[in-house]
Amino acid sequence: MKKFINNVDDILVESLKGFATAHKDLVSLHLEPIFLTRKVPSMNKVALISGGGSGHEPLHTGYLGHGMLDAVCPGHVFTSPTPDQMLAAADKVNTEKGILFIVKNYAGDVMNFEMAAEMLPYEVATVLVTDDCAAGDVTAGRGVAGTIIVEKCVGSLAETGANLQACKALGDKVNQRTASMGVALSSCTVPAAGRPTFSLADNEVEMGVGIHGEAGHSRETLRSANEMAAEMLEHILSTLSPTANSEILVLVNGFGNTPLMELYLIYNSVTELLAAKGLKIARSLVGNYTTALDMAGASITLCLLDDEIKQHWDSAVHTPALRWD
Amino acid sequence: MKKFINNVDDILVESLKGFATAHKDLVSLHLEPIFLTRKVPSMNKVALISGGGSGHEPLHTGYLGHGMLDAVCPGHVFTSPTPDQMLAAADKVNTEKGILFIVKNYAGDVMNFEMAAEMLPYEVATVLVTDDCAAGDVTAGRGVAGTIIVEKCVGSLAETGANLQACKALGDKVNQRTASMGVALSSCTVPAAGRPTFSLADNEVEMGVGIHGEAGHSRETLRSANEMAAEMLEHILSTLSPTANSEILVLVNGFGNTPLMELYLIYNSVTELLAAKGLKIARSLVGNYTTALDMAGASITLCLLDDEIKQHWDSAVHTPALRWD
Amino acid sequence: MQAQFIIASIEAVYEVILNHEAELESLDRAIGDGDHYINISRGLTKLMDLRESLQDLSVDESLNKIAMTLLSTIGGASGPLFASFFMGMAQSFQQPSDMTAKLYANAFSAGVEKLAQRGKSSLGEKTMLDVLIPVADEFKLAADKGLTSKETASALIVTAEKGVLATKELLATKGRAAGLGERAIGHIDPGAKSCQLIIETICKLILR
Amino acid sequence: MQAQFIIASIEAVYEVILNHEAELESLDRAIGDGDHYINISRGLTKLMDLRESLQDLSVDESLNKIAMTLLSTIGGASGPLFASFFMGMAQSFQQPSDMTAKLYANAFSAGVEKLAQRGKSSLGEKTMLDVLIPVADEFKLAADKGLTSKETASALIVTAEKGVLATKELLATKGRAAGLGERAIGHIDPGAKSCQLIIETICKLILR
Ligand SMILES: Nc1ncnc2c1ncn2[C@@H]1O[C@H](COP(=O)(O)OP(=O)(O)O)[C@@H](O)[C@H]1O
Ligand SMILES: Nc1ncnc2c1ncn2[C@@H]1O[C@H](COP(=O)(O)OP(=O)(O)O)[C@@H](O)[C@H]1O
Ligand SMILES: [Mg+2]
Ligand SMILES: [Mg+2]
Ligand SMILES: [Mg+2]
Ligand SMILES: [Mg+2]
Repeated sequence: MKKFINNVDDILVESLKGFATAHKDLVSLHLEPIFLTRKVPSMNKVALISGGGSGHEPLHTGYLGHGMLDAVCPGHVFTSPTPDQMLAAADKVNTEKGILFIVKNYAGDVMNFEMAAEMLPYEVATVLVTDDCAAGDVTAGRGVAGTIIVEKCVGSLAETGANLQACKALGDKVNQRTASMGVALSSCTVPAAGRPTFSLADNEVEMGVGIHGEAGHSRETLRSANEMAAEMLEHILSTLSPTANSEILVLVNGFGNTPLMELYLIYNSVTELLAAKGLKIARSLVGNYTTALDMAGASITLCLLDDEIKQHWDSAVHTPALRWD
Repeated sequence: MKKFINNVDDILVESLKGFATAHKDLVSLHLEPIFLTRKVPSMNKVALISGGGSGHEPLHTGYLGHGMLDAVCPGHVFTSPTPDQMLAAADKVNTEKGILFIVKNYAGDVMNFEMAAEMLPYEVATVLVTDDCAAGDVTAGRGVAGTIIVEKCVGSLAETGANLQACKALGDKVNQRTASMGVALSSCTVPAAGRPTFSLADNEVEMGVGIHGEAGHSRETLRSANEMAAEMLEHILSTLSPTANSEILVLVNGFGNTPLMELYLIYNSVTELLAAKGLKIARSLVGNYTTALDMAGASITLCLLDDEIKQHWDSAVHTPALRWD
Repeated sequence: MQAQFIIASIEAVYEVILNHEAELESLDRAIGDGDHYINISRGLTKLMDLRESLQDLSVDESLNKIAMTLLSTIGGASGPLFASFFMGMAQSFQQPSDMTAKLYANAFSAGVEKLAQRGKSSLGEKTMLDVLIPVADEFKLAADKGLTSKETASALIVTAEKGVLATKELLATKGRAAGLGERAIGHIDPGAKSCQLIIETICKLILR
Repeated sequence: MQAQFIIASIEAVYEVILNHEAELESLDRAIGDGDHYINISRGLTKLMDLRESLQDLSVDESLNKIAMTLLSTIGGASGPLFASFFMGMAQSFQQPSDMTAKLYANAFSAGVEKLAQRGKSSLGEKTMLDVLIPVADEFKLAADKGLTSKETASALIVTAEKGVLATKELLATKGRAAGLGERAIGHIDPGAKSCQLIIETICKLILR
């Protein structure tokens, strides 16, 4: 294993310190337990807290700031954070408007956030992100790259002072209208494990891979970008069933070791494939937004927009990894 | 070789089409010959044209737009573009203020831009970026990640209506005050070649590597992030000779296959090492800004700021890959 | 259950888990994400640091402290599950009664129930419960039958082993392996394996 | 130099370069960036498409067209260098004079000079010039001595071969290999190799 590390046990804290220093205008890092908050706490809005295993950067720390998250609890690499982190984060960012957890659907994340919610003296609701449609069922899916669409839209709504129920409702709606599928061309290597999580033959891909290198839909032969994109879109579209005049947000997300050149090439495939089906891409995002350490591969996410979602996607955001106005 | 491609010969055009569609609010793609321009041409300013081999994305296409470049000529992967591209781009973006080429110091780029400059009927000046100090000499160095600091600052000045000489002078000054050094943990694979450019043993790194996987300063044993950062900083600082009260811009740049987690960890090392030397980091940028396809590794760039450079670094920029206001 | 036994158990389990690093890791790499060994060893390392402070606690205080420690150090799925187990046990011990075999068996069952509740899972889903539920049942049966603690320990070792082997042929419907469908078949569940190892280790302490 | 000879040369060179893909690529992978074969084969493929349009051109027009085509298709360092070579040759042929051996030798030298100017480079820098300069010199010498075209061709093949081998022991001071220092020693320069192949191929056409 070749990585930039000093000591496997210190990776998380050293990396977070670097992150917090690089973005000291936007975020604050708290230790023991570990969590991060916006530099300037927000008043009188639902506090959005997310988190999960590390190794998916910029998810979630990169989305702290105006228009997105209020606090983030990073776990060890690919391991969900623990309730004490969520309790401490909640204490720091709670306002009288309550707390919304945004949780990716993994047993570990779900249970840890659940225990924190049970232990907290505040009003807490949870949006569970389940966009990975590799298993064919949008409510049981794992939470993958679609998470940032949920975080962006709910973040925007929360900024308007909307109440907890409204924020949860929007999060659930965005999640319901979002589906993703990924494919890995290589494994990632978890630093503490020191070797690749799985192995693929020279001509194999893992179709439907999860963002921790979990096996997905099937082992397949490497095919052209167009063919692989078509297969992923088929799963996604059959999950979402868009109508002819649906407006779509497309996110082509890299897992880490796939060059931007290839991500844009995939996006080009997607534009052609969707155009051939008469579907309209209204918004897009291409890049490394939800990674899996150094895995080669990419995912495609579609979100069926409506006016509300579009408005919240477009609204101003100012975070380390996503910024527009 | 595992990549998202349809046909090796079509990678560049398909990828550029995807890029141009994803950023259609900001850029326009022109074919035969290939070049890209800002969506909305600027009037009455020095036109900044850059370009180089592809495979370094987001360099240069990602820096097209207000506050940075006016046109970009992308070559084949790792191969400099050709004069006909530069001539066509210049025809499109030329105003009465003349044209500034920003060229990374590689024989191929230098000669192709030189021939274009000789052939053009407009006033043309060139800033040669030579920030790679792996060979120990800042004027003879290759152009690497420091290029974006040059493009950002000159882009900002050009936006004010400054003349060609002033833009060239600022570019030369920024280049003189900028030094970089990189280290590779793995090779990249050029799609047309189909296999890794070089190979490293499990415990080896290429210190001083170029952004095409060219060999650099020396083959070394993999050491801790702190030690490797210290070695790189030593070369950089001995090239730049900052004084005690120098304000510094630090860019930690990933080559492609190094996770953001590790880049922030390196940045953390840099902050500690510079603090120990009493040097002040006034600005920073951490991420994949000048890549080498799927190479694992990173570079550190320092730029000695002065008031002028700081002002131009801070000014508003609105491009696909760099955006602030 | 005295403090000394709890501490001895922590030490013995710590050692056994460390000795099974490669096996646990490769089980979780096959049908999970490869971190199960790291997760539980992180928890156990923390428990080792805690040993002294457990000396003077009552059993339920000790179990609660263990629960909260595991909860805040393990993370992942197994953290809240193991924590819930110890919380369940601790609750059961709070209702004061004699320290009989039945009490222990009931406490174990209470722990398993709490864990199953947290995991929203039950027997046959290719999880740790495929070890824990049969062991809990066997434990109660042994107490009902009035077996000695050594007889009980021997029986539980066998049951745990059967349980872990049974996971091999199951489809997974909970946890990370749930996404794998048929491809999970033929692999032992890592959490079941670590539970079996823990149970075996503690039973062996009793057999000594 | 008639159009037929130019076209035959393009065809022969195209074939030889294609046959040396692995060698040229690995030379450039060793001390460059591995694309030298791709670069020149891209240029040659375009010249192959162009053959018909060269039929009716004068020699200098043909060479200029070749130069501009290579310039806009090769890219990299070798694109402008090869283009400059052909521009230099074309210029030399523009001054009308008899088609003598001297004229060819002078034109070749003019090409090499233009290339050297463009590259700001000279003999001994581990580049294509380590083949081209000795060949140019030998060519002029042969013309001065009044050798036949076959004698000249034979001599140039030998000189080109010596030139390419000489690059092996040189330090590089131009191009990508310049960054390598001592580590470039022991490797043949890819550009020198492709020039040697091209010269050999065209000389063999003359020897046929
Ligand atoms: N819902 C659940 N109910 C019971 N056990 C579960 C459940 N989900 C996961 N597990 C257990 O947790 C184990 C995985 O633990 P671990 O690897 O530490 O966490 P993670 O899956 O988050 O990486 C599985 O092998 C399984 O035994
Ligand atoms: N300044 C120069 N003068 C002469 N020849 C040069 C110069 N720079 C590079 N070369 C030649 O170009 C060859 C490399 O060509 P190529 O691989 O096509 O371009 P690049 O180096 O841009 O990838 C080198 O082997 C060398 O012979
Ligand atoms: Mg895990
Ligand atoms: Mg090249
Ligand atoms: Mg696991
Ligand atoms: Mg080359």
